Amino acid sequence: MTMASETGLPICTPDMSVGTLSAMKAVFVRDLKIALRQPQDLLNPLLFFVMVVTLFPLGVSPEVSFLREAGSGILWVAALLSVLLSLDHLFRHDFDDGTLEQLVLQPQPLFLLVLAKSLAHWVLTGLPLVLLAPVLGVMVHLEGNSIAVLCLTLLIGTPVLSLIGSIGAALTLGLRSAGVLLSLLIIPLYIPVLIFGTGTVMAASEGAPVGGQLALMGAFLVLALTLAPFASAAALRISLSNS
Amino acid sequence: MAFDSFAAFMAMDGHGPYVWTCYAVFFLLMGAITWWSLRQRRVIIAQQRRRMDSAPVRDERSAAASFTRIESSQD
Amino acid sequence: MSEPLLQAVNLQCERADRTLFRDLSLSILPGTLTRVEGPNGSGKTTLLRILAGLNDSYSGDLLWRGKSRHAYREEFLRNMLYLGHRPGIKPLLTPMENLRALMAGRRPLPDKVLWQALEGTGLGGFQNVPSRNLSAGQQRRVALARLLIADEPLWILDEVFTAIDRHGVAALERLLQERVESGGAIVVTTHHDLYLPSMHRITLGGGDDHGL
Amino acid sequence: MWQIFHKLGSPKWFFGIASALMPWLLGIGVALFMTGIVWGLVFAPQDYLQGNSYRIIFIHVPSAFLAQSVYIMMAVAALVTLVWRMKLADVFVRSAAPVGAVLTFLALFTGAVWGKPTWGTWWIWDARLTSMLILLFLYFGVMALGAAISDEKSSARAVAVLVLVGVVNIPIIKYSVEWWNTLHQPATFKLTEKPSMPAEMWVPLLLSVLGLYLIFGWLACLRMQTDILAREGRTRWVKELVQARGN
Repeated sequence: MTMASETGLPICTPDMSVGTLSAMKAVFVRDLKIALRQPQDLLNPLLFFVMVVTLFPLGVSPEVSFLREAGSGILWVAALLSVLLSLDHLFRHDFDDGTLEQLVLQPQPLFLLVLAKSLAHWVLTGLPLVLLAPVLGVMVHLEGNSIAVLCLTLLIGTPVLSLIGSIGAALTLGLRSAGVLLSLLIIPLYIPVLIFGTGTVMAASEGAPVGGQLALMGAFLVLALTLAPFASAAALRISLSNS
Repeated sequence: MAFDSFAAFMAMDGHGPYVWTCYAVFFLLMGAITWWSLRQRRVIIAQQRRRMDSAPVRDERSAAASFTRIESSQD
Repeated sequence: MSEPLLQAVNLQCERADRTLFRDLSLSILPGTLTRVEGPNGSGKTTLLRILAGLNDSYSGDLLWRGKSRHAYREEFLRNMLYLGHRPGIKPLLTPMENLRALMAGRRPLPDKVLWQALEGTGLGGFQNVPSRNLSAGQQRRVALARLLIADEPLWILDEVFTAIDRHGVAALERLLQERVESGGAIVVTTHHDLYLPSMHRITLGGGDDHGL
Repeated sequence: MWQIFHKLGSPKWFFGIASALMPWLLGIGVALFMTGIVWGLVFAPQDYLQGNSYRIIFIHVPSAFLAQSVYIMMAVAALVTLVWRMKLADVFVRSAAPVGAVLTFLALFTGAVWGKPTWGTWWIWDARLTSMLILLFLYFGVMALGAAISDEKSSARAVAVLVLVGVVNIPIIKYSVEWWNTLHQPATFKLTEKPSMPAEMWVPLLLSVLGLYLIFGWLACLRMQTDILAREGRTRWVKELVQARGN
């Protein structure tokens, strides 16, 4: 009936395909490259971070005593909001131009590719916030020791924000008014990180040892690293099924 | 009986307003969600019945598009 | 008779209260081209996305070379190439970078080969121009360049001729024809009048609102 | 085994069982609950510390208890949705979420009103109240996501993922809120936690908790039936059922 060749083409077995690690690296590098081509998008969350912090002395009080007490909280809330703001693009552009379909169809475990994307997101948004935090810390009159601890908590905490946020970004992909919905879903999940982030700085400013709290935040990070990519990958599949 | 009189029961040693507000809001909200659930059910049943009464007849012509312009005079 | 690459058994898909298809069974054999036909809204794209593994909202079974596709997901994905409506091209990257990124997770090839592939789709001279400066047809050609270097035995191509000029269409038809002759399996949807000898057709109806 | 499981997932089968069960759930539930609160309001002795305001406990604790267990039940159902794609599990999640949100709100409201005579202020950032507030946010998130996705199956699975992510977070949130609370204020007088509660107090409390559980069961069955009627409108048994009900 048909002219089907009896043999067909050779089938590739998975061990002949690209290793997961190099596939992850490719995803990571591509995201970084794209972001660096549009530096304005990188700058926006940072500007937002600085502006939100500025609102507090203007809106509440510029007194040193108030700022010193509230400073770590202000910086943490501002960092949390600017990560939240940047989450919307995490998958949206890829979804719109079809790159996401190709990512899901790559012959590697999807959760690891999603992990690579989340890490790229952190490098592009969380890490610059950590680097900027000392300057703002000085502006809200935090003491040297507190600033160091603050940066440490942000360094451990912001990847958790990116990882948890990726779940929300994947769930709300392709929906109308995704931005607000995303914040609604994600903010409650951010609360523990915020509590421990600011609590640790406060404990440090009172001279208490903070090793325990930092270890606990490290545990949050490990938990988020192991669980969040699975949830995001599942959510991405669901969102793509729906499109 | 923890109270001597009905008035004492209502007053609850001055805590009456708090206690009774709580109970009132509780019954109000539980009542509201029950009422809403019952109403939703009635609405759905009515909807299904309407849909069955007017079972849609598929218009075969609708599939074949003619792309004929619709002339409409505006006067 | 050669073994089917992909088999669908009793596929059923509903979308928004409407059954798109039901009891749909098909086999994709090596060396065949299968064309999925039907009017707008009949579920052609949905069927292709289900076959490719992008859409999970179906009931029925999908077998990859006789085994559960779910269990052999990675092997299936390595041997299947899907091109959808959206070309998967990043506007900020050049065609070369795009192609390199798309191949990186499957089969990294030397830049020389990628360069030639892009030339082969008529993008010679545009290899290093940012893709956002290219036309819609040119962007699709970047995605189509993968067909020139793909080793996947199964291709699933959704509206592959969209935005391609007449000359390009003829060349692309020739490519599909040669691929089938050398043993590849292809599933396509197209509104373009594609005709190849030994083409299979799957016709999806206009849907069916009532039933069960 | 698999057969039974499949049967359990059949909406038609559930509809029948629920119809048979509902009068009992409602009857016994209301009886227990009313006994509990009348006992608590009228007969239970006054609390030596808080006076009569503690009588709010007979609705506060059942609401708070249920608010949390409803979320856990939803999480179990979400797991079933994701693993076995059982339609009925999603029907439960969707039907229970608004009820859970109302109960969480009630727990918050009664807690706040109770706080006024006890602490002298309507709201206090107490660990329990704060984690209840976050639970309310989680319920709102689930409902908002469910409403935002129009496709039934995608919606079911997306909501299930969110509920499961939430349930992993609940203990973390609870723990961190408690830690935060000790950081900001030394543990003071806590609502509902008594070293030893006399039997005249905890027996009616137990009755009202059980009663509210059964009432929730009734409400969940009712709402699930409605949801099934809406979803399965095209099947013959629903058509027959609708026809039989009317007229």
